[in-house]
Amino acid sequence: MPTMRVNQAIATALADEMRADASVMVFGEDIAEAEGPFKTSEGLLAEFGPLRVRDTPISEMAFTGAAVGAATLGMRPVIEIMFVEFLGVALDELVTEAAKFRYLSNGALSVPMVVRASVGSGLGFGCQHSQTLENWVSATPGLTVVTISDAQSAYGLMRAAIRDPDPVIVLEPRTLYARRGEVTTGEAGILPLRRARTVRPGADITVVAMGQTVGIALDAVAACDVDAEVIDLATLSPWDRSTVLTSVHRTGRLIVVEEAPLTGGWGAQVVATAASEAFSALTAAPFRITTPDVPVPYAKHLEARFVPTVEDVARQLRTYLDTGAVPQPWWVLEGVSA
Amino acid sequence: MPTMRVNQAIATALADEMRADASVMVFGEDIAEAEGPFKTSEGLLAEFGPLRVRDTPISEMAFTGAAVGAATLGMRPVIEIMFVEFLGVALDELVTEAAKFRYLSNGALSVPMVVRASVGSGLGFGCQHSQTLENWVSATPGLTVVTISDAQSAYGLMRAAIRDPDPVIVLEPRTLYARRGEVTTGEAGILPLRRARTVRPGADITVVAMGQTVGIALDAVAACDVDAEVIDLATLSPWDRSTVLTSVHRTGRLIVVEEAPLTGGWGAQVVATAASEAFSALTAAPFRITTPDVPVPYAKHLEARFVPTVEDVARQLRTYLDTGAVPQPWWVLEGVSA
Amino acid sequence: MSVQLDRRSEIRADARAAYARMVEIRLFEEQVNELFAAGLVHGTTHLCQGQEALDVALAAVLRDDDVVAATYRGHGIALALGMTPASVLAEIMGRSTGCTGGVGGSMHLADMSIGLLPTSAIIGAGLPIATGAALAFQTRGEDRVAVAVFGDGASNIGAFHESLNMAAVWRLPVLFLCDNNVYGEYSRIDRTTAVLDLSRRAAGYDIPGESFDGMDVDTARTAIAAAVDRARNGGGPSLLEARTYRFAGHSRADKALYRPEGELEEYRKRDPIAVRRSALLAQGVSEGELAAIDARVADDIAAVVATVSADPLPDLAAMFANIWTEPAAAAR
Amino acid sequence: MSVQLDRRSEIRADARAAYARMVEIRLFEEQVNELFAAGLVHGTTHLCQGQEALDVALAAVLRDDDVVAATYRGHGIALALGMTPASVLAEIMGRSTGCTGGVGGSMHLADMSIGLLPTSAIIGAGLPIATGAALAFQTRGEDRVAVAVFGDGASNIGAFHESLNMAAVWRLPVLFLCDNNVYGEYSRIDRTTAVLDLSRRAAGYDIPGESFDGMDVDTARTAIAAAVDRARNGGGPSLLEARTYRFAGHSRADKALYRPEGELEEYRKRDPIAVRRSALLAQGVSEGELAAIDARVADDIAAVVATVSADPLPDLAAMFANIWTEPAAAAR
Ligand SMILES: Cc1ncc(C[n+]2csc(CCOP(=O)(O)OP(=O)(O)O)c2C)c(N)n1
Ligand SMILES: Cc1ncc(C[n+]2csc(CCOP(=O)(O)OP(=O)(O)O)c2C)c(N)n1
Ligand SMILES: [Mg+2]
Ligand SMILES: [Mg+2]
Repeated sequence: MPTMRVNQAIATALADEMRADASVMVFGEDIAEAEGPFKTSEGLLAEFGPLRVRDTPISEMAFTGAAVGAATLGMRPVIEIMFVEFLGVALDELVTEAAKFRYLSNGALSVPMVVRASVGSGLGFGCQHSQTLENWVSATPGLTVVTISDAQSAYGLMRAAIRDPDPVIVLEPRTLYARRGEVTTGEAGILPLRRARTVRPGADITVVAMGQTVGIALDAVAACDVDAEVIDLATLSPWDRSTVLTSVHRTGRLIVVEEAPLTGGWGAQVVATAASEAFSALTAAPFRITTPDVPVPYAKHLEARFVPTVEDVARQLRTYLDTGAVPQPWWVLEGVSA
Repeated sequence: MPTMRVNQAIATALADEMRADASVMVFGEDIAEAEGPFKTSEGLLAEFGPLRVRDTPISEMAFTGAAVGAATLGMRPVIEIMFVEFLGVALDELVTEAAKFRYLSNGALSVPMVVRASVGSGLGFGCQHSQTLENWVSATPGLTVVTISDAQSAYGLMRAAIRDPDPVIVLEPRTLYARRGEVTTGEAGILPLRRARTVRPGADITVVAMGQTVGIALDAVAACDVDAEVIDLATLSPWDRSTVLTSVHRTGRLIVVEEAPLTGGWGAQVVATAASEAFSALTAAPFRITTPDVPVPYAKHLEARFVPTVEDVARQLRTYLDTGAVPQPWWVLEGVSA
Repeated sequence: MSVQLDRRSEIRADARAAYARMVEIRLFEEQVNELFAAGLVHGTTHLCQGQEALDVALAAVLRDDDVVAATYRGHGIALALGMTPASVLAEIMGRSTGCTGGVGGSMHLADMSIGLLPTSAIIGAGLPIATGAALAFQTRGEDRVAVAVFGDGASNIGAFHESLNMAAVWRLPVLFLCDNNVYGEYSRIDRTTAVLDLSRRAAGYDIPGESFDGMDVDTARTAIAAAVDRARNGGGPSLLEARTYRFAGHSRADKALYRPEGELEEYRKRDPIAVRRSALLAQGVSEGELAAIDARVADDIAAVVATVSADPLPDLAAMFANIWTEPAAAAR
Repeated sequence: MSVQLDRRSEIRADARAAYARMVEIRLFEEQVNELFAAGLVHGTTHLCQGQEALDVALAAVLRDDDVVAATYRGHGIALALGMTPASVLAEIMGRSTGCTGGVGGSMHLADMSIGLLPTSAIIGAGLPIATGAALAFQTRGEDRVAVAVFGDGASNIGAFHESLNMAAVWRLPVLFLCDNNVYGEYSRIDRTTAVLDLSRRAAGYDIPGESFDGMDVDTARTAIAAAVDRARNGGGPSLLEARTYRFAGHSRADKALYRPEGELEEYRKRDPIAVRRSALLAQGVSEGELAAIDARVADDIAAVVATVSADPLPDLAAMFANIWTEPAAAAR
């Protein structure tokens, strides 16, 4: 099994699908000649040429909409939104157009487009280039929202996303691009959309994470020496309720670890669903470990505290297992904020 | 106490604030000469003139951003996004600019702008003009998200929003515009932001609703003859955890009634927070009554089932109180969808 | 060939059929207006009386495999492209026989068999989508053309600018066809738009731009044909501005009281149907023949109303269908 | 008067001071580059060598109460407007003494005491914001002017189009100042933009447009002054295109290998600092005097690096501050 960086896994997935299917094309800002600001399209222009691999103007609305049109007319476009924030000028085409075209054509149309967007904090890009913003897209029937968490999921979910007949947005935590991992390529490496991945089986507690926080959760679990089941949600919408609920029914305890704000973050629906549908199985209060309700700060030592750290997740895990009580977030504990 | 329609309450609130404060101005598409597609700015152009009351081109990005600039330079602009979907071409200016300016100026800048946007289903406008989309804005530290539920809250929250030193978005359920209610005007009629309103006190169960569903919840409670406490969340972000949690601690039971999809809807964080922070007080599983995960359908009899109906909320309330079990959503019960 | 494409062929070849289609659109819109006024339909609708010539001209020029992205003001273009009045009306009336099965409504018509992409109710949304359709054609080496039809008001939104620039840079086979009906909702174009000759904006993208009388079907056809041919032959995008007028209000409830006195009457003198009628009479078509067409179309529309009113409503399952394709739906 | 506004006054009145400021910007950027290269700063930065003349010209023209919305490539404009090198560097280094207290970083500089709105890292975002500032001025009857500074690449985004049109329709006192440095990230303008004379786009809004040499501070000053005066006197918006060149890569890590051979060297011949130096020499300023300025500025920058490196880091509470104003914060 080759090891590769996450950005290579993405480029490899794109190349493999482009080889397999002539209708796959990619476009976005500086993704062709420069091979992507994060090198996620390395080699594509050279192999597939300028018709299928295109640099766009700085025009997110135009090229997101162009993906809708091209997909409707039989292509499988994969576009890159360099930082997910830039969807703020183009969201309409994805949420209000692409996701509705099947509905608005009595099932006659498919829009097999993929939007790839880098997300998240950790690289010092400041508050306009470090959000995750899955909330912008995740309440959209018809749109599948995926987040990758390692090289294998990058490869496997990307290929699945391209093959999916409906629009998919793949969120790529930027801090992962440089991370290496073993990757099974080819058909065997393709992972199913809309299925959570149990990345560590366990019996005592269910820990749900996504994106960057999957690795953090795994490390925290390792640090605590607890028999936790760690689930990578992988697809946020529509999410795999049954894998999570089955696990919670077994463990009776649930923590969600999020790179998303306490207010409005994605983990709430996981906790809420467990509370509704596994209420009697719960032996303690389920809870969320989130980012604080703040813009992502720039200064390195501040940004380092933004996403739940391994230490902090481990602390909360331990408190929870020891006392059964929901621990305080660090900013309350350390008295830096109400 | 005068009675007025919700759209009149809004226009009255705008006029009262414009009289009180010369820095308040309003702009948007067809809000001046035509007095607003929903007549929410009736009389403003006549009284305040074309400098302070302006029709814009169809340019949501430009005029939303213009509100950011004008607010930063000392005005209090109130802009109208005719249908909340149109934020899909302008979201950046609100979420990624306005909400960050205080942070990015070391506290030196305020952006006292208000975005008013009509939301929701019920008038046959189809799937691109009937969403609520609070998820687009509700995970944004620095931005206050408000939803009105009747004429008084329209008046009182609108005035408070205009006075607030930070950006506020006020979501206005479109079906309410024509609804009449008694309104206390003047200072006494102003309602606090970031506070839930207990619209019906009760002891047996807490029902949280927002916007259109407040009235539905009240009617369902009346139909069931149950001593429910009905809370209008009013501000979704940052929301009033303490009012809700205090109530849940007292009643031990919680239902959220939402005009928002099961997947990604706002009620999840209310249920999740109760599950985390009032776990031991809960005597039964808390749950959500939501819209199904579908685009808003056009045909009248279909759209009529989109938002939870009074009958359906009453059914679920009764089942829940009788059995303690979480009832099925109607689409499962009636076998029309998994 | 389908009924729809037959309907399309007719108007290409036969001037009488093109006239009949314009009359069909006019009477259809008047009928829809009545149904709304009578409270028989809920929601809203946007009528296109005054703009029939442009819709018919465009449909007559396009090849069967070309595509169009249009707007909520889309009954005319749908009928012109060949959709049956029954299919459009059924959609407006929320019947399962409507072109989207009744879940879309008046603003959302679609039928890819005639190249009509789902019409959008978001201003400007169709321009990037047509650009993308053209991108698909170019990438696959097909000589098909995509057209975005949009209003004067839409020429002020960002998507307009981005689409024209990107299409120009990539030399895509797309026509940007602006139907300048003088108003965007309740605002006259001069109150919202810095230039009145909208085709002047073409210069910002170094593409051909032309304004023409969109109320004369022949003029419109000539202008559109030139731009479509250019696109089809690798000449890249064009911006056309068709000068029309919106005889009706913006939408259902709008009485259009904001129009300057006499303006409507002035434009009515250029009523595209009257203009067309005169031209045909001048070409020797008899008054009787035209009257017969008018009467036949009127009968047809009346019959359609009767049929569609009896069409079935979609069942509840319809609102849950066609959101995800089956595998995804099953996985949920 | 504040230190910052004093710094602004200097460059208005005194050609040597303007030269010194250009040198300051140049050396500052080189210093920042080194700090990043040495791994002493995290995140990213966007340098402006080659564009100094434009920044200084703009600052020299503006009145103290005018405002500017600029971009992530903002060190030069901030320094030109009068922000101290210490304040900018401290922000870049994430110190509590930075202009936003260290929570913003290189892309986010702000100081309303010199009229600098928070610079935005979203392409195009500043144009509507400057338009809105101008709207505030017009509504209150103030004769202040707002300026949006943005790049050539930004001229392709929707916000550009919408802002110019709306500003034109309302005749707002705003200047749209495009700093065409030939590249948008790694793409040369001709690969992404349908017209190369960006000021041609002014015609689409019926406003004045002009392109000029942005590497000569006098030329730039004259062009900007005319547009600012026009705006101030009720003449409405203008679109100016300053022709500059980005000597550095797009951002921190970029080596700019995509540039055609010889291009950089060609532009280096027009290096704004060299141009300015020659002009001053020709005006009789001595070589020694200029060398003294260069040396003094270099010393100052070195001193600033030393000081700022010892400045305190923000404490954890800083990331929780300045999100909501106090009453709201308390209510939470
Ligand atoms: C992004 C967006 N903004 C605003 C609207 C509301 N709206 C619907 S139609 C319309 C007027 C459009 O005018 P024009 O483009 O001239 O088309 P016409 O209606 O005249 O055909 C407006 C503003 C919308 N649908 N989408
Ligand atoms: C909406 C948006 N799209 C893309 C980007 C990524 N991006 C950052 S800088 C840049 C190039 C901008 O070029 P130009 O406007 O010429 O400014 P310059 O960097 O040359 O000063 C791009 C594409 C962004 N920040 N915002
Ligand atoms: Mg119009
Ligand atoms: Mg540039």
